[in-house]
Amino acid sequence: MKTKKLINAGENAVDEMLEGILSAHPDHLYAVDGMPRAIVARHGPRQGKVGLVIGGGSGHEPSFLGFVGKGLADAAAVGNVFASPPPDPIIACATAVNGGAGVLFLYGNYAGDVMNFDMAAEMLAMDDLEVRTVLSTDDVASAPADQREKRRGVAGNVFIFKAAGAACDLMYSLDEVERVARFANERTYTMGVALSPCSLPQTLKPNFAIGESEMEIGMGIHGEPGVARGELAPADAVTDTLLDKILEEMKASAGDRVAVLINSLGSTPLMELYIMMRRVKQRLDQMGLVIHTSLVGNYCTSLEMAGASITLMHLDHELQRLIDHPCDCAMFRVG
Amino acid sequence: MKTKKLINAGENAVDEMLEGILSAHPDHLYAVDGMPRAIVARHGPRQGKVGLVIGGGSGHEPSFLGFVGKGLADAAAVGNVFASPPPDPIIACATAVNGGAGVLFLYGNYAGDVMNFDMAAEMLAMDDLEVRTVLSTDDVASAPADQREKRRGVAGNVFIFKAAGAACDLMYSLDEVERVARFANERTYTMGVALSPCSLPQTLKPNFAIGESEMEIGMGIHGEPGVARGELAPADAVTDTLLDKILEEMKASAGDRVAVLINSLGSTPLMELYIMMRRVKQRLDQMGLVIHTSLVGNYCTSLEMAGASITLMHLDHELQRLIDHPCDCAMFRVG
Amino acid sequence: MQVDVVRLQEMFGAIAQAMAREKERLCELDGVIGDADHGIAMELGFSAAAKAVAALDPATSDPTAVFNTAAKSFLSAVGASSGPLYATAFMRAGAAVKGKPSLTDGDMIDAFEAMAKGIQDRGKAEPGEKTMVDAWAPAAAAARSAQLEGKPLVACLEAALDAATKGAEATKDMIAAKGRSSRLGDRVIGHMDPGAASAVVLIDTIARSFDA
Amino acid sequence: MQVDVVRLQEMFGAIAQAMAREKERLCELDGVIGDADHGIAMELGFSAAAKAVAALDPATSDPTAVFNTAAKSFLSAVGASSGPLYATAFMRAGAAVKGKPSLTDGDMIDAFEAMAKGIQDRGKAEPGEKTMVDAWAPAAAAARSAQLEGKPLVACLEAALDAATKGAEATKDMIAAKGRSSRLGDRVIGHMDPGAASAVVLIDTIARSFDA
Ligand SMILES: Nc1ncnc2c1ncn2[C@@H]1O[C@H](COP(=O)(O)OP(=O)(O)O)[C@@H](O)[C@H]1O
Ligand SMILES: Nc1ncnc2c1ncn2[C@@H]1O[C@H](COP(=O)(O)OP(=O)(O)O)[C@@H](O)[C@H]1O
Ligand SMILES: [Mg+2]
Ligand SMILES: [Mg+2]
Ligand SMILES: [Mg+2]
Ligand SMILES: [Mg+2]
Repeated sequence: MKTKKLINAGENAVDEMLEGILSAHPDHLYAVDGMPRAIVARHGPRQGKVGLVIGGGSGHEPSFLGFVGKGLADAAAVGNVFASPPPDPIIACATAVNGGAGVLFLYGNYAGDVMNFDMAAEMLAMDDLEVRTVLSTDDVASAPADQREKRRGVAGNVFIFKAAGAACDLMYSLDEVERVARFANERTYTMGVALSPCSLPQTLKPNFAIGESEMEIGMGIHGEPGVARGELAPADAVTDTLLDKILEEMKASAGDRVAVLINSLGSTPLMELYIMMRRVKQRLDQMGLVIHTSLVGNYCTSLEMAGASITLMHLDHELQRLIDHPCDCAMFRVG
Repeated sequence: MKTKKLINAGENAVDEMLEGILSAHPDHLYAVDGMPRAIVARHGPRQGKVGLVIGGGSGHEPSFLGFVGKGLADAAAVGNVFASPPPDPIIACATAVNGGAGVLFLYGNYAGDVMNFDMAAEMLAMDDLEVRTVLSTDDVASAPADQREKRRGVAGNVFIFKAAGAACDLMYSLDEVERVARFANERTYTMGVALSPCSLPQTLKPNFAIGESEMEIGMGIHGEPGVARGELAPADAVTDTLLDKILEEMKASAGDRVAVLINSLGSTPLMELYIMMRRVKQRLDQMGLVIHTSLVGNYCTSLEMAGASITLMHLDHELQRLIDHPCDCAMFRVG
Repeated sequence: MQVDVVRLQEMFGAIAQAMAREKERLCELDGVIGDADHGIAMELGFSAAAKAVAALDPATSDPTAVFNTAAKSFLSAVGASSGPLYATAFMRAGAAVKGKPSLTDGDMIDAFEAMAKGIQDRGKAEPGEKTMVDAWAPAAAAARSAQLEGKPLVACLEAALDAATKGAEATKDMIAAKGRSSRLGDRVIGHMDPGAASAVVLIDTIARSFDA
Repeated sequence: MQVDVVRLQEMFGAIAQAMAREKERLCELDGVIGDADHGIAMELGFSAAAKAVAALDPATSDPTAVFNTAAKSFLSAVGASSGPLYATAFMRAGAAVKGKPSLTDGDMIDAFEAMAKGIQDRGKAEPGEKTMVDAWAPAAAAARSAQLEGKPLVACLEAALDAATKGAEATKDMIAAKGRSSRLGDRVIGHMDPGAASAVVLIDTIARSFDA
């Protein structure tokens, strides 16, 4: 049995999607000439500004190219489904957004992405373009707290990209943008739960198997197995499981402000996300934490996977300002 | 086998969702005191302005309450899943947004909604509140063209609500708002395709059965059977089937401008929607039609149903202005 | 027979139980030609109605109060199509027996007929359009003619049940003209209308509730 | 044996075919401990490499050009983890045999060893971390020691295949320390690393391609 999808040939899905995105959002995005996988913001990159390049595999839409635009990322390099982009489009992105103040590569911590972005950075260094790299590692389920650098980057990217993009837009120096990106990553915690798999367009087969009444706590956004598998629990219990782990690490005090993201992995509808949001609010209220802003919806998906993740960013004055800073992307706007 | 959902008790899903929505969007929305199913815009309703009340069953999020906000609808009455709200919250909405210039009820044409909104209007008339009603009937698959008044209202609501809400915000009279709403509805055409069912939170059972490789052309947003069932076709062919029917009725000429909406019924991911968008652009280009604006994503869903719909609104100068008019809702923004 | 407030309270309690039992089947019927929620609506509506009605003090309430309370609580709990239809039915029943402390057989048939009329007024459906009217209209007519023949209440209601059952059965052969299934053309042929099916359950339960 | 450009072109063609055959199995292996796409990446990469390499004119190209072309086209088509790993492998192979119009048995083993070294340099994985290195590192060592024993190319490659197969098998007992599966702890025990499995397919195909 093949998963039903509204696609043409599976191997063309990414390129056809990109054509559709450029058709829908010509005022926001364009592709570098001859490099259709390098998507650049029409407004945003400018002389003297640090260029912010994000990217990763496809299948996570609106991540990553939905967050390209004025006030956020300047360009995104687009890979095959769940596969890092190769160095070529990464290099094309960096070149297109270079305003003479250096470029920051900011992306999730996956072996493939690291190798490809590093190769790109090495080649750009030969052309005297200064590139720094910050990896997002917000998935608390993916390694113990003392090995934070081994963790995956997941939905928390939205806040981390947002903070770094705002810093770029405010004309921070490359040093400062790098500092902000690292700090934003340190203060961002995500954990997810998956209920059902997704299928790659090329295979149309579920990418993992899961029991009829099971859930997988801590599953990654490519279907990488999580920390525990168990019987599906009520939404409040699931929310508590995810929050407990996040709050344990976050160490916030009453009065502290947080940004909240309740993210669908794909097919989990808003109704369920908002039911989780309700519980998050109850729990944060109990602790005296203040919800400064909240995002609920599809931000970092895994095609049609069912499940959701919760992200908290622990704000300070600077992060709060950066999160509130206006941005105007094809699939995301603030201010 | 039960459909897996991140909910608590199924019968509490709607109320818990609403709590979550108010937790996430306190700056945009509030519920009328003692009437949690009557959701009102914090900004928007004001003296001298026609009040716009929308509504319908739950399970279509971000429809309808995601479109409540300054420049769009003033309030939404919220029903159970796939069930019209009763008169009480409708009356509460109308009362809350009454600015002395009358109220327009604007909602999709379903027997249940018509009866409940009509009962509400009758009761409001006793209190001398002038209420007009316009029904949206954009689903071209749901009745022949000569019986347009029998058609269902589906995703095209977004554009119809948008035009009427802008007219209200521009302080049009009740007569004029009604005229705009009717005209917007006449110029809006939607057709959808479904690939897999959804399950109500109270039953956790698929609401219809469909073959492993089948699709249903013209299916309604509550799983009402469509006009034809057939083997799943490639995205371009499906897009053509939907567009052919829409374009046949729309009778546009080269140079005309259209607003495009590619809507997911729930679990169909952005990748597939943008692949459809690509084909829409090719077809409209061939005809010399200009895409004035396009929306791609989850706008009018059926919980986690798989499938998509295409909407075209045939713009004239007035509709174009109204579609471009700024609005600021919890789940939708323009300008 | 004299039907008082307590008997009406029991009647609503029995209907609520019956709808809870039939919920799944009604949802399945609605799934074929509608949106799969009719059983949910009926269960929700009648459990709300039964609860509200049970809270009335029989010493200070009359049958009209029972029907009006049922109407309001059903409507508020449900909305949907069934909400306004049954709310109107109960309001009309209440109006038909206004001022009476308890109801004779004739009063009960008046109330029953008023319900059918209320459903038809609210939904503007004619018999033959594949709705609950196809059960209610013949049921009301059969109850009335049995009463005119001098039959006692239970026999009248049994005649109504018989007519409703046949009417519901007949919806299988109809093309729908009202409600969600009205856009399906001949794809609905062979399937019973869920609203007609639930009307049979309701009338059956009413009949039994006075059969003692 | 002298390996010329035409034989290398044939070798890449054979690898592409083998990966197309093994695509499903490699995706399934990756599905258990990774993201289910390793077969897609390998098929895509080697079909791009084979195509680009086949377009080279043997009259004007040398083995280094073949390896460099394979590296670039593989990388551009794939990205992912396999892209940089195999691109680096082929670039190192090209560098190892720079300036030679055709390759002796010893040159081939140099190239083979350079590939394994390239993979390890790029990925910074050590043997025992449940990656393709667990196939490549013992394979390269086995090929070199067979060559030092004076064995011909095919025998050296067969020794490599034997070592790669055992290495891949051994990944089943390992906890992963690199790549997507490195966060799974002991849940990966019992499952072969997909990159090690595809390395076996690749080395097998190389060995066969010179076995004639
Ligand atoms: N206009 C109408 N007149 C009478 N009955 C109607 C009408 N419209 C719908 N119905 C009845 O309502 C039933 C469906 O009720 P229900 O599923 O509870 O509501 P909804 O259609 O809102 O989901 C139909 O089977 C039909 O019998
Ligand atoms: N750092 C690394 N060093 C060596 N091999 C690695 C490394 N990271 C991953 N791999 C190999 O890559 C394989 C997965 O490749 P593939 O599925 O194509 O890429 P991705 O992980 O990007 O989906 C793993 O099975 C492993 O053998
Ligand atoms: Mg991958
Ligand atoms: Mg319904
Ligand atoms: Mg129904
Ligand atoms: Mg993989």
